[in-house]
Amino acid sequence: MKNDIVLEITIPNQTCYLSLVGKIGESMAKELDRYDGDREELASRINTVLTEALVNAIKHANVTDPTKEILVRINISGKELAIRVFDNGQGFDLNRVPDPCFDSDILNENGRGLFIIRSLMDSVVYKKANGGNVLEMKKSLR
Amino acid sequence: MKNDIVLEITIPNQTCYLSLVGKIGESMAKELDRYDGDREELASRINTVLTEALVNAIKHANVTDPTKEILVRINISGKELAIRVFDNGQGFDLNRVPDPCFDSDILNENGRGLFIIRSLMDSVVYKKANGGNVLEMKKSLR
Amino acid sequence: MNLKTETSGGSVIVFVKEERLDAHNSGDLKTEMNRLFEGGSINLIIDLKEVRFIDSSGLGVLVSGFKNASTRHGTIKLSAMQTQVKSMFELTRLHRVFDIYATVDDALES
Amino acid sequence: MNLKTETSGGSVIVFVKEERLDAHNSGDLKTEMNRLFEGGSINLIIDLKEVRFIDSSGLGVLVSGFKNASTRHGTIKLSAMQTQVKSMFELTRLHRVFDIYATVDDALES
Ligand SMILES: Nc1ncnc2c1ncn2[C@@H]1O[C@H](COP(=O)(O)OP(=O)(O)O)[C@@H](O)[C@H]1O
Ligand SMILES: Nc1ncnc2c1ncn2[C@@H]1O[C@H](COP(=O)(O)OP(=O)(O)O)[C@@H](O)[C@H]1O
Repeated sequence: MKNDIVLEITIPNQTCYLSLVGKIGESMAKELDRYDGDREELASRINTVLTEALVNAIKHANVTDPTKEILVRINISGKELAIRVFDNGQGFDLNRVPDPCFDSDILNENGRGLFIIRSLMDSVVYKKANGGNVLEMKKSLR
Repeated sequence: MKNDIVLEITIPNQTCYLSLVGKIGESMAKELDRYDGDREELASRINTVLTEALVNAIKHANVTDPTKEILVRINISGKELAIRVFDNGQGFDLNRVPDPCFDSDILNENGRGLFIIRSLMDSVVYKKANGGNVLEMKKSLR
Repeated sequence: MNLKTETSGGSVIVFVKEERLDAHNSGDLKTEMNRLFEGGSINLIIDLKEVRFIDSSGLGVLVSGFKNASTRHGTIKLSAMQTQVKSMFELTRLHRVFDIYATVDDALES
Repeated sequence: MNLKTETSGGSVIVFVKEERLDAHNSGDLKTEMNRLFEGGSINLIIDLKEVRFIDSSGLGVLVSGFKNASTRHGTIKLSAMQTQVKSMFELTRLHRVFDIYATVDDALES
């Protein structure tokens, strides 16, 4: 467990908390001495990924029920960053979500969230956890 | 539980993580829409209080053992902010800590931490919790 | 959401005076654009100078404005993108769809 | 810790080039002040212009410098405090102990 950092944030199921979580993720990244890369860029990436994953949990899983709560967990273990966003919805199949960038659907208004997450992180998995689901996003800090 | 925000941070028992936690606390405060007061001032206060409480846990309770961990929990519930810093040390009697500002000891190099915490928060309690101790600091957000 | 609207020549400039354009507030921009379209304004410039952060919902709202303008044979131009915003357009290839300008004045003169 | 030292007249100016002066890094400032005192410099100006945050350990290190300077019949002056730093001095009443100046130049001229 040496040198591990764990950050857990619980927020109400409301989009007004997106920026709170995004900013917290950003400040964490900016202080990550152990990351030799561009920390500003990492901070912005984490802000984006957290926002996209939270919006999906709020809109698709918790169906905008403002009395629910969302748990986000960020683990920094050695040179690995893992972000987990938990939801209690019906779940979905990550592998069936189409890539939005083909010419035919470039003008879709939705469907870019997971593409963005996958582009900015090294690995993305969606699976059952804690009686609900978790979107697990990892990135190497090397 | 409606509208509650919970933030838990676990860090290694090392002073190099002070600024990480301080900054996270600051960004949280800056995003607190529900607080009508000066959010910059609140952010700076939280940064200070977190730093002082963490240093005490690191230096006095965990006796600078870098393999230990420290847990910080911040709860925002309605109009109340509560910050808890947990330690596994021998504990101490908060009521016996002298006020450092009398003329005679103004030139002491130590002994200002708890005075600062008490000045910046509404209530401060130190008690047993989770098989260890917790410094519990509360402030109304009205 | 804090929006400021100005008319200049045949265009309406919408200044997005927010640090974030995300799922929380981008609906307001959509409503404002729809109001403008319905009021007969078909050439919009959306100024993003103050926007430091955009998410997929923010992008989606701009795409909706683009489609709405096209249907009405109008135009939508974007100005003053910051780094993160520009990189989100590039990542989703939407920079090929929109006319993007460094400043509002550049957009007006184009 | 990032410190820059300059000599001007009979004083040594130590510029603390850190955003925070806290329990993590203030020991380095103490070491540097002690090194200067032992080298015979007894009039120090500590410039805090870049310091946005100070904690009780940072204050303690400055108090240690104050005592060390007094013992040697020297002086320690502080310059360019930001808001949070100033309010920490006021809260702990240490603003009555130290000579505090708006800028390094003010401290030098005093
Ligand atoms: N947490 C989730 N729970 C259930 N379904 C989800 C979740 N996240 C994503 N989805 C599904 O995946 C689809 C694609 O998501 P995304 O790429 O983020 O785009 P968008 O949210 O704009 O539709 C969503 O429309 C939804 O059907
Ligand atoms: N978490 C803790 N565990 C044990 N003792 C503590 C703890 N926090 C504070 N103390 C005791 O209270 C004293 C006063 O603390 P404080 O006012 O923060 O000043 P300082 O840490 O500079 O001595 C400490 O010297 C220590 O003896």
